[in-house]
Amino acid sequence: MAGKNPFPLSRDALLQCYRTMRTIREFEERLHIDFGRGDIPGFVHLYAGEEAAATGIMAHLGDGDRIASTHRGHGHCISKGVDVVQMMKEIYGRKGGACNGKGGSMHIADLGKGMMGANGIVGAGAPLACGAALAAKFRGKGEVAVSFVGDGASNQGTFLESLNLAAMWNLPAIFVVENNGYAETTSRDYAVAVDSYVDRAAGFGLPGMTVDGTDFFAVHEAAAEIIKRAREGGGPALLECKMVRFYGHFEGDAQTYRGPGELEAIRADQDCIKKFAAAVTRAEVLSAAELKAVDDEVLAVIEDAVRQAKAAPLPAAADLTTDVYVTY
Amino acid sequence: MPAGHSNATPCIGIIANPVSARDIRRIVAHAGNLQIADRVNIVLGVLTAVAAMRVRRVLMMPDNGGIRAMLMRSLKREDNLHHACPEVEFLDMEPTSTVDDTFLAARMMHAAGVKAIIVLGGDGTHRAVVRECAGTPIAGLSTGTNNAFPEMRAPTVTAMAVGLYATGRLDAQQALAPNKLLEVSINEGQRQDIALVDAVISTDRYVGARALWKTESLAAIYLAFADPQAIGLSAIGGLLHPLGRREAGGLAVHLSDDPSTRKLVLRAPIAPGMVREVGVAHWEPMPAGLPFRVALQAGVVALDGEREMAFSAGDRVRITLRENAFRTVDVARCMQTAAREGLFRLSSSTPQRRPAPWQARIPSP
Amino acid sequence: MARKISMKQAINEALDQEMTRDPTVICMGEDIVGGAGGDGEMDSWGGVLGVTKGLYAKHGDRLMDTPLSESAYIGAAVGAAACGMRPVAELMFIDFMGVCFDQIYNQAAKFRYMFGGKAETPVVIRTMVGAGFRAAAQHSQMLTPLFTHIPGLKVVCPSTPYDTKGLLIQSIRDNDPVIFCEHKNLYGFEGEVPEASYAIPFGEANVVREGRHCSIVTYGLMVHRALEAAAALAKEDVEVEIIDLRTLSPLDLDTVLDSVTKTGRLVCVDEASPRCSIAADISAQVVMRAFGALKAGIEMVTPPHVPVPFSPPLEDLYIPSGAQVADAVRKTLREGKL
Amino acid sequence: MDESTRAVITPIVMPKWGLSMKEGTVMAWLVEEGADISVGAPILEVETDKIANAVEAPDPGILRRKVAQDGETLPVKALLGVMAGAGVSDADIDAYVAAYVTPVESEGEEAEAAPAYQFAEVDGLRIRYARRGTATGVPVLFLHGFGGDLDNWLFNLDAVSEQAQVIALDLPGHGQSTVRLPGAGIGALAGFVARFMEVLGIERAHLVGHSMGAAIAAQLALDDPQRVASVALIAAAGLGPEIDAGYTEDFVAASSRRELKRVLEQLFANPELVSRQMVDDVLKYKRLDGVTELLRALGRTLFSGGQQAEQPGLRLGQAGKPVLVIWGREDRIIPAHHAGAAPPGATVEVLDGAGHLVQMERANDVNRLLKQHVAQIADPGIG
Repeated sequence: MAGKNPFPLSRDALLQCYRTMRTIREFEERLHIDFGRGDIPGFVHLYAGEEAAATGIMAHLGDGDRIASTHRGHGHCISKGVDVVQMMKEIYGRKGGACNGKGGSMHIADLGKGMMGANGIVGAGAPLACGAALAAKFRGKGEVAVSFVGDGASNQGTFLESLNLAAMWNLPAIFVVENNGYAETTSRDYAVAVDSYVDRAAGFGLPGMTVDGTDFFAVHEAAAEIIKRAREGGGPALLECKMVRFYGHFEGDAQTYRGPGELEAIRADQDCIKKFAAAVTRAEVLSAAELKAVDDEVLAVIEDAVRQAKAAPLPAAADLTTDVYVTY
Repeated sequence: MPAGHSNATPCIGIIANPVSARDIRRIVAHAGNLQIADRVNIVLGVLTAVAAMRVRRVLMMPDNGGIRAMLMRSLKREDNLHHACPEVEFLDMEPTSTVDDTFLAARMMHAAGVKAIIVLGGDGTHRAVVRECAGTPIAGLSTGTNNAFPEMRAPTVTAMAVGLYATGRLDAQQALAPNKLLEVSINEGQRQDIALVDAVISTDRYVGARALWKTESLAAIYLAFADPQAIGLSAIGGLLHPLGRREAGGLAVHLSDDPSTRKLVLRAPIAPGMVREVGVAHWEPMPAGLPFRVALQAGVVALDGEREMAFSAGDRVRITLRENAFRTVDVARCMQTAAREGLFRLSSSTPQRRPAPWQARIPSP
Repeated sequence: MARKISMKQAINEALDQEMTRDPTVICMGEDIVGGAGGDGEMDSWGGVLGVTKGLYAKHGDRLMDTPLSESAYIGAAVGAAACGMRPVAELMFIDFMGVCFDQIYNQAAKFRYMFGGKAETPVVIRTMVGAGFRAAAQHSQMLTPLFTHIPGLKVVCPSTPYDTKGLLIQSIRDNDPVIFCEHKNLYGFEGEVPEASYAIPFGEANVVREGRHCSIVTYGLMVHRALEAAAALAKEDVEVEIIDLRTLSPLDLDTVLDSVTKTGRLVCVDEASPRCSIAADISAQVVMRAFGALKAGIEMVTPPHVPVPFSPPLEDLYIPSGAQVADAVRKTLREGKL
Repeated sequence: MDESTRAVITPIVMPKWGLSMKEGTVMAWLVEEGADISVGAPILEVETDKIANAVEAPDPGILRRKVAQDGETLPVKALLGVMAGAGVSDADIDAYVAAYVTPVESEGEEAEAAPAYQFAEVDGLRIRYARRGTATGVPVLFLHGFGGDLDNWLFNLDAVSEQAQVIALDLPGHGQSTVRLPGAGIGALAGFVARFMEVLGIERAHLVGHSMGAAIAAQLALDDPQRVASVALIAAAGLGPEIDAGYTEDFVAASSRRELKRVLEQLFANPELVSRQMVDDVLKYKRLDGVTELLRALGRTLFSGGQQAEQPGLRLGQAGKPVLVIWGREDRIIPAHHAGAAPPGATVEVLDGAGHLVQMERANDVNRLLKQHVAQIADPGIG
């Protein structure tokens, strides 16, 4: 079968990427339901629909490569290797969560995995990624840092200043604009004077490109070249992923700002996982049965994560005042 | 389809691809970036020019790439400033930010009976329009990475030529020129597509980021024409055996890295800022209408620079050159004729009135 | 005794010794090299007041000029700190925090807590504070209370070259984010400083002067105003005890309480605006924890609640003087029960 | 002629204890006006930022006037009181007091005065030392104890320098000398002191050692007898097994002023003598990079588990040198009964009301003993 495989990934790699995308999707779909039930406190911003971007990019990164994520960070966490049980516990505000329940959905981090944290401040991750890239440059091991921002964040000074700093210091930093068309509820057509993120990069002399973020293989190949370039000292670049958001800005968002039939259409025609499945089965690299097996496996994993999260203890009163300083 | 339009008010279409010149060749080569603001300026220039030629209505493809949003803001300003501008109407379609937008727009414009379609894009965009516009004449403005098909020319001039034809001051005979294309068919038309400049066979076997730049993966190149001044894979043919877009027949070039089979090594600009050496086994003319069988077992067919049709063992891939396949506005000839016939001269007795400003009607989101 | 150097030299020496000791220590800031990329001398400035002069020659690219882009480079320092470096970022004037505060108080300060104790962010932000430089409202503020208010930050504001070197070295070695406030009017102030490296632990106030009649609690430049007051009061047989907090977070409340318990009187001197200031905080803490020891009402000496004015006579009025401090002490003695 | 009738007025002025002393505070008068005072009797208590001590009568006479009041802080050489014979009239005393002007220490004087400290390069270590006095003959070399420095001799150097030239050094890893040891153990330190003497061109010296410094002195006398004229052991290590390990360990561990103050208080019979300045000075030293680790290592080698690893003092008899042993009866670090182990023929003085830092707490007595000790030794080295 290997000879038949037209893709630049092995069967196992493809299967793993599918597993990752499905895990993200299932994780988010499940949160959508449980949030509706009132099981989950606070805000959750779901990544469903955007899986191909995170997965296609993270496929090229190791633990030594850092990413700075956004408020919509679950997909980045999962594809960067953060444990889903710890994530679920965190979102449920439990002890043993990725942040022992002190961060929640918007602040999940795992520095050991190179995940510098989801971020509640839109655009704040870009300078942090510059710092990670600077550290990588000093370490000299060819590590890179990736900053994810949404189309909304691209209006923040932090993002634009970071493009300049990264260009000036020739940092191994990659800026990924996840363009899902909405800054919270406001259409980018309204919010962005020039709705092109590649143009913003060009303004700082950074090369930028646009890919169909719902096409895993397009993202994967583009990311491969951009990351390779950064590792070898080619400097920063920008990757705009045009993508779709299956849910609202956050859970509880009625999405009345969407056009009629918009959601149905994107779920039908622009579901990155469906596209991936179609491609790999058409090429007869993976069988529908193999994919189904992954689906079932993922279902079980998420079910188990939820069960463990609900069973996990809540933080104790004593935890309120710990972890503020290393020493004080 | 827009209501209340008739041939009395000559209408043209504009399809401006917001993501042309945005592909991976920015990363792997030194391809430039045409900013959205510049694309919008081109469109504004075109609108002003066609207005001057008395074109009153323009249909535009909507997009989520920034052109529509910025153009609408700009048109409001134009209106505030009382600049002459045709009525601009965006097609009633929901953009998907994929090539499907161009396909659909081309179909809708044909249905709406536009006289011609002005295309902003590279070879790939033009291909997409030609594939779906069912013979509606097109005029190309090169805003892509590879622009072998659209000729380099000031957009205003192109727009004036289109205006002359659209308003009937030049007829089809005077204004239009026939073009060749390549027809690609897999398994006797099971899957079919076209290329305006080049159909390239690559061993890559998957679409990925679409653009093609790895010469080691090239197997064969089929060309409708081969311009030695072009950039892109067609340059390989252009520098090997030039063939004009108005000349008969096409060209097939078979490539090989294997020293034993290759006849020569050619140096060619296969992408902006990327000059590569490719081994050439042999090349042959492509008589019109004669299907050429693709030898490669499995791979992908790249149409005008973009990987489109993956095929594998058992698939039968045929490529055929077609002449007089579609028509383009021959800008050079239009302007010469119009000048010779004094179409641009205004009689001193009747000073031209400034046309009243038209409101750009903006579809509510 | 040890040689005397200025506070400016003490900072330079601390940076130099730590950069030599630890390769992960890097410095970045606007013009800290000065002249980078120009045709002239590479190390022409060494910071707007020459504090980092000479370090580029020794440490090269580990000393980085930045664009005038605080959000980006302060954030980059924070990010690098979270990834194993020990960056010392210079925020030229503390007044500029307005354009990069998010990276300090929402990112650096919160990582450890938000990430459940799994992050360390050993970043130092060196910044100039204080009035008296004729620099007007946007280059003269003492914003220490704003940072002290934020859990997760440590705030240092030394008053002598000896403390400056030891506390800066501690700041660099410390594993928490530190805001290191340098009073621009003390840069030239000289004092004895050992040549060897040494670290002064945080959270230990310095009893600058012992006395039995009244405690003056202060920090930074105001320590010297308090000393002026002490000299004047000594002539009146009033012996004040002066406590230099040195670090505002962590705060050495024990030393303050011990002193107040001994003297029964307290004057808090703060160059920051009066409302929600360090002085106000200390006063509240003492009232809560040592009310019984107080023989008189607490006095606060601060500037008026106004921005820092430019015109010299106005600015001189703005900054608390030794005379004001002495008067405040006399007031506690006059009004208090003896 | 009768002393009391001689019209001599003797001013009692604020003493200068150590070069850094600029002023002192009168704590308490120890005698009343009219009291007849003999030479060397303590008259009043003065406190400096370093320590409190008694001002002694320079001449015999009657205390005629207390000029300085309790609690008053006055500059060095300020008039504290007046002594005179009975024959001197109150009017004369008044006139004298009125006319008295405190001489200010001019910059010139300071410049002329020998530099407070010098540095010498010994075996690659930068060693701080102080040298005082111009007397010829065999000099006196002072060796401080564990964690100490040459300022431990603050009240002794100037006094003893009237008798002989004095030299005090910061041992390696102590004070302002390089933070590195020449080797573990007393032997290595003794060898280093010998090298130090070589570098300074000191052929022979009277060694005065405090605590660990005393052990070093004894060791050097055994290893290199011809360098050593005599040995004075103060609160000596090396004369017995016991030592308060709690002290040495707490001293190393203490990082805050609070902790360290409690530790230093153990060095004195009267803990109030531990001033803020003393604590700060020790803290400044202890905070230098490497000091804590060095002291911990040295402490483990010499005093681990409350046992002195080496006791060279017990063999000092073999060296056949004149030996003076001084102890504070209330020494809480090394018990005073170790004085009993002094070699035969040694002069032994155990002073009341003093702890481990007896040379500070009873400076005047220790100085007197040291001067006698040095004086009585007819040194074959000369003439």
